[in-house]
Amino acid sequence: MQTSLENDRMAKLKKYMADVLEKTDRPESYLIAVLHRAQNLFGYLSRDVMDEIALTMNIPTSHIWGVATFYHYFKLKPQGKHSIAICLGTACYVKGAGDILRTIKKELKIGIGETTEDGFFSLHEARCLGACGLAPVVMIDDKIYGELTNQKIIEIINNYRKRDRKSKEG
Amino acid sequence: MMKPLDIIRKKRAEAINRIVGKGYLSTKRVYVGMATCEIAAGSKEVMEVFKEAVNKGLTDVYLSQKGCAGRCNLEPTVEVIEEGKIPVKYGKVNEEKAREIIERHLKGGEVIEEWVIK
Amino acid sequence: MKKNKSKENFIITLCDGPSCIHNKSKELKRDIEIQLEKKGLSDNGRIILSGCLGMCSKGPILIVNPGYTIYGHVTEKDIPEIVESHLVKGKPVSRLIIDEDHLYNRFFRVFGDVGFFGKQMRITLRNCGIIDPESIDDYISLRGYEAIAKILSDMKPEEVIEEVKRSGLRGRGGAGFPTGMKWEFTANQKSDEKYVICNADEGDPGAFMDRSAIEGDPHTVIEGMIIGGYAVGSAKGIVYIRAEYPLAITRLEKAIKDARDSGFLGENILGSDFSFDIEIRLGAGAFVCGEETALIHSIEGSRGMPRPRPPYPSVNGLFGKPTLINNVETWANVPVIILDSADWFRKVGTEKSKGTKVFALAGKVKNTGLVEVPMGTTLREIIFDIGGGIEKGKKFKAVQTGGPSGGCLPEKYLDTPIDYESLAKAGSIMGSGGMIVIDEDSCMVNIAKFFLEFTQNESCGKCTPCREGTKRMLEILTRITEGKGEQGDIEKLERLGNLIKKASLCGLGQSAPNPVLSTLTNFREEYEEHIKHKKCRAGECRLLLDYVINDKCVGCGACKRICPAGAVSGNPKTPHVIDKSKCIKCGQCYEICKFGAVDKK
Amino acid sequence: MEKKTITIYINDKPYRVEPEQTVMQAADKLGFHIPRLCYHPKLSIEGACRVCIVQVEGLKNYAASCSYPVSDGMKIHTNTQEIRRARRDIVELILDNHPLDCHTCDRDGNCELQRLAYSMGIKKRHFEGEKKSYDKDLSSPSVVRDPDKCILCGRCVRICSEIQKVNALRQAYRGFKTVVMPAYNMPFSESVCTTCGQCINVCPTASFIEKNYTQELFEKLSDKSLIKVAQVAPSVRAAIGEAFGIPPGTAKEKETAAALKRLGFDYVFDTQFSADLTIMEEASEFLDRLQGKGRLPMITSCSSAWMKCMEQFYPDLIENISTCKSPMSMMGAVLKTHFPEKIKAAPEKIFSVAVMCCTAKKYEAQRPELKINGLNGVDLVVTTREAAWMIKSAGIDFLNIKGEEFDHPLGLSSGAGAIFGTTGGVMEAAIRTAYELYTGETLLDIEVNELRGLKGIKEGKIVMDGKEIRVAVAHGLGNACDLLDIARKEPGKYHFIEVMGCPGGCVGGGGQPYADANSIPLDEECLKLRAKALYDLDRNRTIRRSHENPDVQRLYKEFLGRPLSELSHKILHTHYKKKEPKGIIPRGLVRAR
Repeated sequence: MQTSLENDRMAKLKKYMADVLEKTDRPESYLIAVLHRAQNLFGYLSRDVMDEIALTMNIPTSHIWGVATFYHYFKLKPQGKHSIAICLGTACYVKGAGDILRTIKKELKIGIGETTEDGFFSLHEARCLGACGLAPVVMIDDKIYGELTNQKIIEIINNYRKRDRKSKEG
Repeated sequence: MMKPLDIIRKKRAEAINRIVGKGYLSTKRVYVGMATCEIAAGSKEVMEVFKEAVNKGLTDVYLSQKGCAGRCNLEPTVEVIEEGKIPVKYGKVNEEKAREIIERHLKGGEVIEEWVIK
Repeated sequence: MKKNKSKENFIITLCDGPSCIHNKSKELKRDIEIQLEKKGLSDNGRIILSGCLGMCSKGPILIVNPGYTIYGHVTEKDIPEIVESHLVKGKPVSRLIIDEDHLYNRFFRVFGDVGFFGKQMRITLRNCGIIDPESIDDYISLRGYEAIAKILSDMKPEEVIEEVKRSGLRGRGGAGFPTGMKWEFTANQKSDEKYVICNADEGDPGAFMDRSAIEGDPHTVIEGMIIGGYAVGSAKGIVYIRAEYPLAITRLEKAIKDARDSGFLGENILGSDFSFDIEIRLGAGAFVCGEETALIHSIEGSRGMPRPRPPYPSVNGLFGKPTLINNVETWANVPVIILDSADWFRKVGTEKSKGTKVFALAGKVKNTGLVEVPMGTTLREIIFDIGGGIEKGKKFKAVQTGGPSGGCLPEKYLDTPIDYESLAKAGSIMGSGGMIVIDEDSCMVNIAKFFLEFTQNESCGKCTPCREGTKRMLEILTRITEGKGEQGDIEKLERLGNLIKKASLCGLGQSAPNPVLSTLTNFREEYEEHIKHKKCRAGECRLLLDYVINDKCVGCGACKRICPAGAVSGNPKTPHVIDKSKCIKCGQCYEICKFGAVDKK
Repeated sequence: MEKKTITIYINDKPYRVEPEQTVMQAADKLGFHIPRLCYHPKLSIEGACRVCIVQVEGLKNYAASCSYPVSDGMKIHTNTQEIRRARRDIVELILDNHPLDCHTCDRDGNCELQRLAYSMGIKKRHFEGEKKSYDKDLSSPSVVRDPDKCILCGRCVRICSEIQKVNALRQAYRGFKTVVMPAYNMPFSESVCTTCGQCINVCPTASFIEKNYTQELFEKLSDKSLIKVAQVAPSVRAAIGEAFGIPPGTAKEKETAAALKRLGFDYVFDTQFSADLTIMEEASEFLDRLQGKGRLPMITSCSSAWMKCMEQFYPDLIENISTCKSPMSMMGAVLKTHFPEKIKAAPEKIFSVAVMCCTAKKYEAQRPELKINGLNGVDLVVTTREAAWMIKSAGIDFLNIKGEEFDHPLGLSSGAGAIFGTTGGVMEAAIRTAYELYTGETLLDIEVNELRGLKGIKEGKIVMDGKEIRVAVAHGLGNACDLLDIARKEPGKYHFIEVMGCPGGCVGGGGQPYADANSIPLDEECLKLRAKALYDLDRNRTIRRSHENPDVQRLYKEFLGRPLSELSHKILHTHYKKKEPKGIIPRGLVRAR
């Protein structure tokens, strides 16, 4: 099942690239768009995926690798089930995001860019989530939690854990 | 041939007609802030409350979304505009407050002063 | 404030523009108050002093709401008549009414009575919070796309450029290069292909006005770009936007599609022979891509590393073709300039900086949010009048403008009028418009370190001064905040800072030392305290704190058990002591104590 | 018409210069050498190191002279105290993130960074801090990558993508964590790297360096049980003198032979001999193909980097490659077959060493398909640089040594063998022989000028018995790929194609001596002088055609029979296979970036 899912994703990626090649005579300029699409489909950029892009788009792999490692948005490792992005924009920082980050790190026992052992959370830093009025904030998956305190963030994390446990049991 | 300026005038007239067709001329116009920041603060849920009310028969109200006006720490914001009256701006609206705004302001015509941004 | 719960029946707005030549609003206000008192109306409404309303030639201006009746050239003699006729009898004074329909004042109609908004002037954000951003009809109904129609009907490209030049508009993204000149350079290039780019890679931590502008009013940006395309002879526009802004991207996509369907984009726009279309390209999390040449490399599908200029993008840009790049806010000004005229636009602002500027006001200020004010407004007006002052009654310490490229200004600069030159003179920059208010609880060394950490992390790594130099500066700053600062560190910071500023390849590097250099200038004593006395007056630098047990200690032993360094001693039920020499300042005793018996000093 | 000039001021004195050039170019011509690091005239402008900054009046910041254009009335300052200090600090910043191991470093004494630090007068270190720390990549048989020594000038990335168009290297990650690496940071040996070694040539430090076999060789040379045999490539003699301070362009043929004998080799043979042998086989093969036995155009196979490039990027053209082994491997084959027979020794006792201008030869020597009866034809390859170091290290006075002849029976070579080392040389040599083999007449006008020089792609025609033969020559892998793209599109355009993987041919090989303090790597003048040294050797030989080499003739008589004989095919020819390392792309639209 896993492989058929992978195949399906790869087929979608190939279709996307075919469309790009169809519409432009500068396909290399769509590399970042293709990488976005790939990450969207697979959750991260694996070597196999990048090899496939290199072959289809006719772009040197070293170049793709250089681009994928340059931009922080691209993930090169499989990600946890939930992504926690802590905003370290200025407003959040001034309002104590540093403390919140320390708490999260301690609670999850991981650093920025890492995934917990159980594969449940990945931790990232964000520059500014544009919710400065609610500072300090974190974004878990696509939901923003604001006006955080050390206690509140632990509660939020625990809620995710609980929900997951319930869904497993139920 | 029509000049671009003539075309745009025609297009504007058409646009206004369409807006009016959607009920713009209702007595009360309600705008719910729906930008990233507003949504982060919970405006989606607030919008749902208003939508539900409209679906359930709240009449003479034109409901629309809007971008962020920039009042970050008071989001989500909701505006109620009536012709001939001073526009009312509610701040920090949540689902509960939204229901009350519907009952007291939209239906009852009362401006809930303590929630108004001044 | 709300002594009387009676219903508010009217609001009177008096134009109190910061640079207003009339400057009579305060006297007029007093006159009105007297008249209202006489008629017993004092409790039935409010009088508001607004920011510049942009009708300076007809001032002083007085607006009565509901109804948004605008009175011009108002003198104290007119006040009794206005109060009597308009407020008491409900009959506006027609001889004083002026007819002004500017694009921006619709925002004011809705929000003008709110202190926060009333002091502002909304040109670029004129529709944000007013219209449904996903409805092109909403935009069209407010004279949207009329500027396109106007230039296609009546103006030659060089006339458009002339108008933009005359408006005095300058780039809102950073250095403030005159926009019209940039347009002219691009227009003068002969090429089969040209590009127009909107830089929406807003990466400044703590700035979100581009996001707001696109989310709230995407068509304005599109219209601005079409005008730019017409002026420089380009048929292709690209919006380069952060991938972190999904909603803005969705709205922009919809807006582009709607504009295309309505004939504002695509072949033969509005029946003319001008064709133009726009495509969206996503960034991928690199602050440096805000730099023009890095942005171009990114669109080309490469690592976003800048290249030396000249050649400038106007000559050799995207795919080697002449390219015009402006940021979101700059583009949003363009339709207004075309419709309301350059002559009107140049009346707003100061001599060298025209129009308004949007700031993202955040930090330790009561009212956080987006602020658009005429150039020339002072920092004090923004922070205290609009922002409502400092939270929790704390003391103002500094304001940081320009994000990681800007500087920290202390109290003595609060009356600095905001324009490119004045801010630069004070040691900061306008930048893209981040404005962070800092109070006494923040350590300036730490703030400088925060920004440098950011630029260090975002440095592309291409040029030596930025890649290596910022790393060394950060190491020195870290040392200082950890109590390991040495004599000579300040001089090293200055030496490196000045080197990086003058020798780096791109704007990111050239401005990276600004937060450090400006705090060194304005808050040098804090650095010295950290280095010489190992003290942080804000109490933010953990390792410089002393943990001391006070007399609230009941001897429960919790701190003793948790201390990883074995620094706490004491017998049960008697007050404990912390051995300073063993303390590693982890703060765990402070966190675990239930009795508030551990002090941080 | 007189050229338009403008006035610029350098250090307050006016000069008339041509417009449309950079400050650095103008200054160079006026005798101001502005310090520089990432700049290379053959590569695109990077503007990264900021060492070449100058002050320009009216500019707020310093200008990088490598990219800043001159304009009329410009006032430039190249040597104020302020700019000196700024440059000093920049170079110090580079040093602060660089190992402090100069005295044990491979490039001690010929490192550009070291020279720069000296000329900047850096005596104190103000900003020391964290240094990068990465593993060395030792996986490749040819090139060692040491990221710790990298100063991120990007020259390697640019030569690999712009000149060689292999794109094996890129900057990855960013900021302080930027590292130059192959895709996925995979081992070099698994990447598309063709082992050409041009990254080594342009690297200002020791971040790229050849895999060093000198200690192993010293070990073997002292092993009395082995018969140590060396062969010397043509371009080694054209350049080895530079490593001893002799100006470029001075051939040191006999001196090299003598020095290698002093090092302890029992026999010192000449790769030029086997070059003659190669011509015999290759010219015959070409004539066969011309008569319909095999695909045209035929493409030469002497360049090891080119072979790997071809297998990776042009697998569809593999059949067009000559089956001839390279001269080095032909020599190796003879050394493990005929030669031990002749001296009555066991083949496994022969320790075969090749002194080459090339790093890719180290890779070639390990190719399994080149084995002879289970033995490597060449056991060990050292570059010109390694050989020069060994000579110095062994205390051999190269400057005053008396030259000696190469040893018999594999030491005599024709002038055609000598010019094998420079672009166009193989083709020229092949023409000299093929003409005579085909027409039965001796070609008199043997210097083919249109195939000489440094033009990227050169074309020529010869008429043999009324038949027009169209040939083409490319040097540098990038030009080679461009040429093959043409050949792929127009299959009938050429009959015979010569490719050398390095700029200028083998004289510009990845194993040649580093540029001296007053020069730059791959300087065109230097490449031309090295080529001239080989052309001079050719001109001074009485035998200038490969088939006239009496020792080659004898080898056929005693051992091989005739060109393309069964035995020749067995030991002197080989076959190539499609290769697909990670990071491969079919050649097409995109190559350089």
